[in-house]
Amino acid sequence: MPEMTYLQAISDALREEMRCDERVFVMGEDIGTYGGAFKVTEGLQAEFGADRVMDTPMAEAAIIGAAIGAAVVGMRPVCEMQFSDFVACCFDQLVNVAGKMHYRQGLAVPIVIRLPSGGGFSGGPFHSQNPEAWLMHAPGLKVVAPSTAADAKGLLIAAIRDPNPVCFLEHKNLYRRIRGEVPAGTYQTPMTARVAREGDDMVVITYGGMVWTALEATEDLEGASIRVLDLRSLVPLDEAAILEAVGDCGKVVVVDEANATCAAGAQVSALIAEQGFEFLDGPIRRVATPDVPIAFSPPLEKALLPQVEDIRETCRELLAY
Amino acid sequence: MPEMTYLQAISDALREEMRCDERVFVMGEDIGTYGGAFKVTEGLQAEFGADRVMDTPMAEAAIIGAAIGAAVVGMRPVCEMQFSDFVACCFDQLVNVAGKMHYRQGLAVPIVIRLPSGGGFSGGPFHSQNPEAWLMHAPGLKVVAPSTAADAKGLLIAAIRDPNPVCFLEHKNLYRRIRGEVPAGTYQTPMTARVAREGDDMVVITYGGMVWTALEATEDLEGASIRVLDLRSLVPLDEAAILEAVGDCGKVVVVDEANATCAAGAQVSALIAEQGFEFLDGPIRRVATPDVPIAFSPPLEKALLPQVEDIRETCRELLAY
Amino acid sequence: MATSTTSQPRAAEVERLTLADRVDLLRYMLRMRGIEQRAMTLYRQGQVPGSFYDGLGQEAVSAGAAFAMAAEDRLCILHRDLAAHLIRGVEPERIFAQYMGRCSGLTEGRDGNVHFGDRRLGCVGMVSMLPDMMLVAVGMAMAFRIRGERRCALTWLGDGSTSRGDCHEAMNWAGVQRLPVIFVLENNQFAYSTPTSKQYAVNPVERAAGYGFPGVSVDGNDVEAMFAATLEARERAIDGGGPTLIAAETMRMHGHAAHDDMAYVPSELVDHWRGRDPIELEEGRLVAAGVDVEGLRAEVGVELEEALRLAREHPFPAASSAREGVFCEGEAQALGDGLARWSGYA
Amino acid sequence: MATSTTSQPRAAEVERLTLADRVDLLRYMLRMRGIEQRAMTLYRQGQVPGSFYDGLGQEAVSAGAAFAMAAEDRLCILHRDLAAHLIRGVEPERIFAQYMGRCSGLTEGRDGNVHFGDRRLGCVGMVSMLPDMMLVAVGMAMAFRIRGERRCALTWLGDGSTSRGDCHEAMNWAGVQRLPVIFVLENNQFAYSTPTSKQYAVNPVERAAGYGFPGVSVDGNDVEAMFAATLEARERAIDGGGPTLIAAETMRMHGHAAHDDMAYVPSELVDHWRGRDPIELEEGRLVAAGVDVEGLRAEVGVELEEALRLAREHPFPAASSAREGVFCEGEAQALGDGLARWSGYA
Ligand SMILES: Cc1ncc(C[n+]2csc(CCOP(=O)(O)OP(=O)(O)O)c2C)c(N)n1
Ligand SMILES: Cc1ncc(C[n+]2csc(CCOP(=O)(O)OP(=O)(O)O)c2C)c(N)n1
Ligand SMILES: [Mg+2]
Ligand SMILES: [Mg+2]
Repeated sequence: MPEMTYLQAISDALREEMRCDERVFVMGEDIGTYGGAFKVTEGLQAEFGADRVMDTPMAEAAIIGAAIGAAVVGMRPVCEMQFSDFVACCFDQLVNVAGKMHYRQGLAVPIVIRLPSGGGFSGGPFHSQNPEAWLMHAPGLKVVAPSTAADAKGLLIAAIRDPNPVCFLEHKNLYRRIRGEVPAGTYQTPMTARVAREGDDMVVITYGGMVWTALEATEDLEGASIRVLDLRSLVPLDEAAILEAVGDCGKVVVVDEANATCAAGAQVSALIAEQGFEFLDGPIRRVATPDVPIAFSPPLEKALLPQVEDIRETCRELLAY
Repeated sequence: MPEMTYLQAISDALREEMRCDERVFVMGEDIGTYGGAFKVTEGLQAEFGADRVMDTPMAEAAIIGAAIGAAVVGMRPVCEMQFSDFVACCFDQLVNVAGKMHYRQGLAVPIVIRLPSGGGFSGGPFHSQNPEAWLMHAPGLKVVAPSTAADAKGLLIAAIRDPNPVCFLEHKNLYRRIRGEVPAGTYQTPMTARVAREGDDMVVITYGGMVWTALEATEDLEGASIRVLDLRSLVPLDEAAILEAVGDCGKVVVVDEANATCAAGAQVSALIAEQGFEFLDGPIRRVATPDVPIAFSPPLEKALLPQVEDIRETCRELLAY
Repeated sequence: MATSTTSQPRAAEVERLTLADRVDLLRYMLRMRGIEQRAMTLYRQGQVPGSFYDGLGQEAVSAGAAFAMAAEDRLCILHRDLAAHLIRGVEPERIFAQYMGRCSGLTEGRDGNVHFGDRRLGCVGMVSMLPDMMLVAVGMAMAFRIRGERRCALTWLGDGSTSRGDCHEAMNWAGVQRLPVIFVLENNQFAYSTPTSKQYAVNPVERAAGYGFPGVSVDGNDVEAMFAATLEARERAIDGGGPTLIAAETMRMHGHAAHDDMAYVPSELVDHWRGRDPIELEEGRLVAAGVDVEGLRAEVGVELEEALRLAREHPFPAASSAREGVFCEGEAQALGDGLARWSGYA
Repeated sequence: MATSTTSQPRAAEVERLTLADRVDLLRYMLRMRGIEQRAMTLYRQGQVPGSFYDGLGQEAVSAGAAFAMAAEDRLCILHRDLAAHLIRGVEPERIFAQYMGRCSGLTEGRDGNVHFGDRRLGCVGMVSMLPDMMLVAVGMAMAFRIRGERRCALTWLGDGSTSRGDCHEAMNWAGVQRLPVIFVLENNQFAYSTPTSKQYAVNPVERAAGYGFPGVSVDGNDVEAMFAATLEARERAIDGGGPTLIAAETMRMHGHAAHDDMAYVPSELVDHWRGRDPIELEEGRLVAAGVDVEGLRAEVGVELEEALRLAREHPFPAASSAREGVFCEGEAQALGDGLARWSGYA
């Protein structure tokens, strides 16, 4: 199997899908000639032309609205937000037009919104956000957040083939840092959780970029056997896998990079507190970014985003509980 | 003390504040000549003129952006969204410009956004939403949601005098249904929780319109002593009051009208699961609207929004736990 | 640079209407008014949940524009445009059922009043947020252009909606990509209670030039003029000539919704427009052409009473179905074709 | 209806510039370029976290416009407009510290690169989302109008930003309420890699008329022309004449940000504009007027080296402060006044 970066895996998924389904096209700001702010679409315009790899005006609401329109007449648009932070600029089109369409009138909206998200490189308050919770709280949107190169490709293909609007969170900090074996051709990764590491003393439940932070933090924790559950999909949320992990481990740490209040982690924790209560051998601990904009200067950003040491410390405390 | 409706209390707060602080002005769609879609601002333009009770173009982003600009040069704008659902149309201005301003540059943004919210009268998917969780997940925004007439007035005055952006959720279903004694003149209700009913067998934690539903549901539940905690403020969230109630009661039901996933109730539940775990005598049960757009037709809407019977049933189950 | 022009019903297009076409145009306007009048009564009787919006006095805008659309064209119909649904093929019975929240309504009770569109007839139902559908129409037109199809998309928008950012993003994008899309600006003088003077300093029809396509002012109460202007725009669109903004001047003769007594509207204004009723205007023409207009009115009345009688009997949706259908489980189905009523398409 | 006009540096306004003023204009452009050149080097040395944006070749746009603003006016300064910060009174040392994320930077390390503004000098720092600040400027101008103050607000926007809905909502609102606000459209030919041809079909300066106020095209590389056009717009604004859109034609001579080699820009275009450097243009005029331009350059160089030396020594913010200041705990402080450099204000 070819080895590639997380970023290459995303490009590969786009290329494969565009080759085998002419309805698929990508659109966004600077994605054509330039190949995208992160070069995810580099080379695609040369292969597929300017109509299928479309440089749009700088207008996020228009990108989503136009994608919805194209989708309902038979296309399969894949939109890129230059940074996931800009989803705030098309929030209305996404939650009100795309999200509610099928429930209201039985009309499917097969669109994918690629959202380069996350911090860790001094992107500052407007280029470091993790908007997944906003999207999870909007009925009718699916939300996925791969952590590995193979899942990035498989989940993007699954998202493109899904008849619903799917928000695809790709963590900028994984783009070039994470490599892995990626099957050639097309395959779909199911929108279910994945056990990133087995273990039964405690489970760390997370997704996206934090999967790697969690793995590193729990690698060698006084010999404790710590499971890491990579959710992969947030909507649908693999409740069975979460509860199974809680049942096996009894102690739970929920980690997300987003601001803590009403985050994905809050939902996971609330789910467990309601349906997994009897399995719990201790409080459900959370590690997340406090409710603060992501600061620019390295020492500040580091103090805000969950670090390996923060997770390790929380795990230690809970193990000792 | 004069008795008035929840709606009159809100109008009263606006009138009192505009009388005693000339920096305060209200702006929104159809709020001047017409007095607002719900008549909250009726009569204000006659008293204060068209500049201080301003009919704006139909442009939500502009309403929030203009309010921010006016605020930083010394005004105290109070904006009305015709329905809280339209906050999606100004989401970017609210979360990125208003919410992050003080943290980034020490510049305060004293604005209030009035958000007529909630369902129960066949408003359908676009006129029934409860957007508070989206706002709670945006650092820098305060979020309050009164349930009584007296608190509506006191919290609105507190919001107007607060140097930060405050989202004021006023539940449409309480406007004319709820009356109560309201102190004359100006007073501020603290952004803390309130015990709506004492009790120590179980606590129902909720806010806004659901406070009344919860009170009715738990009025006479096989003689159990059930506390109802009215959060009143979601940001800041009165964690001490929540944990105290859990400590006293041991059993918790969290109720909100919003869609369940990543809702305010999920945050409350996650907080308790982490910091109140040892007090718990059972799972933290939640009652909320499923992740479905709020349907229009009465039998569908009723099936989606939490009803007295849903809360009562959940409480019964938990009491029996 | 194209600038705005006022087009009177131009011989060229109007002459392509047969007498039968003109009778049809009147029929659809009569149906729209008849349905909305009955629905208003239903609302007062408490049979219509929520609120109720109608398009009294604006019937020509949707009838004339929709009549010029081909089966393969796609529409996003707004809340004052009921005639467009009828022309695409929606039966009055299902519209009554929709208003009453019955399971046989177009949204099966999920959405209310005019927030509907029959996907099998090439229509996307509007959302409440205005004018969001302009961007959806732009996207449909973009797909037509990419696939090289001779089709176009059309949507309506109100005068108040021109203030929203989405209106600009749609007009700009359509202009840059020269898309086959038609925007029908329905200037009914008010946005809820807000007069156009508080909405814009310059008539938005003037803005089309700034986006690189023509803006055309039309008498929105003249159904034949609306048809003519739309047909002209459609032919330009499918020939690759790009978008058109059609500004239809009309008047909202009722309040914003059923609850609104529109006390804020000067009575002279209402009187002025009452004298320009679009249905009476067309009836006058057809009477002169020897058409039995009274007979047509009676026919429509009977048809609608029967539709209403049947709709009243439809059940409400089952509470148990409330959670179904948030996501599409099967294959995504694209929009189907609507009916094309104009004889020129036969 | 006002339509767009091209204003050459009009005698009237330009003659109000003393020789000292003109030397100042050059000084601010030299400082801007000098700071950005040094910052670019710092970036390459890894001293500037994140990314780095500059305004090489566009110095005249912000220098000329900001120079015409009075102390009580309010500004939202964009990412190619460093000279405006200098004119308002921000010291180079704090700008270097800002770039390096030091605690003495204008945002104390909370925000990066050009996302800053000194509130004590009447400036609101930009957010990344473009052109959101246009609406903030509209709001400030609205407050001035309500309070009957003879002040105005000014902000810049890029050619790409004209595609966003917020641009429209701002221009429309400003037009309806005839607000004392100036929009300086900085047309530097590209939005990141996107040429204006993919952004709009018609030069946006043409759109001002559709909002009911003048659109003026100016040579954005002529600092005196920028000053003249802005002063004229400001005087109209404070006299109640409403908004102005000033379209400054210029060229972004670097990539979008430091990482961008702008391979997508035709080299002829770069060559053409290199021959029209705004600093060389003004230097030519001043040399002719007998000014010791070399001396000025040297002076600025010394000043900036010293500023940079000092900034390098500033500490990073303490990690312990990261969570502070999300909310304002005390009294809300309104914006303060900036410096007004033009001798006409002395
Ligand atoms: C974005 C948005 N804001 C507010 C509303 C509430 N609202 C519903 S209709 C309406 C007036 C619309 O006026 P106009 O666009 O002229 O259409 P008309 O109803 O006059 O046909 C308003 C303000 C809305 N639907 N969408
Ligand atoms: C709403 C929004 N979308 C996307 C971006 C990402 N982005 C940053 S600058 C830029 C180009 C802006 O072009 P223009 O408005 O012409 O300003 P310039 O940088 O050329 O001065 C883009 C797309 C953004 N900042 N804001
Ligand atoms: Mg209107
Ligand atoms: Mg540009």
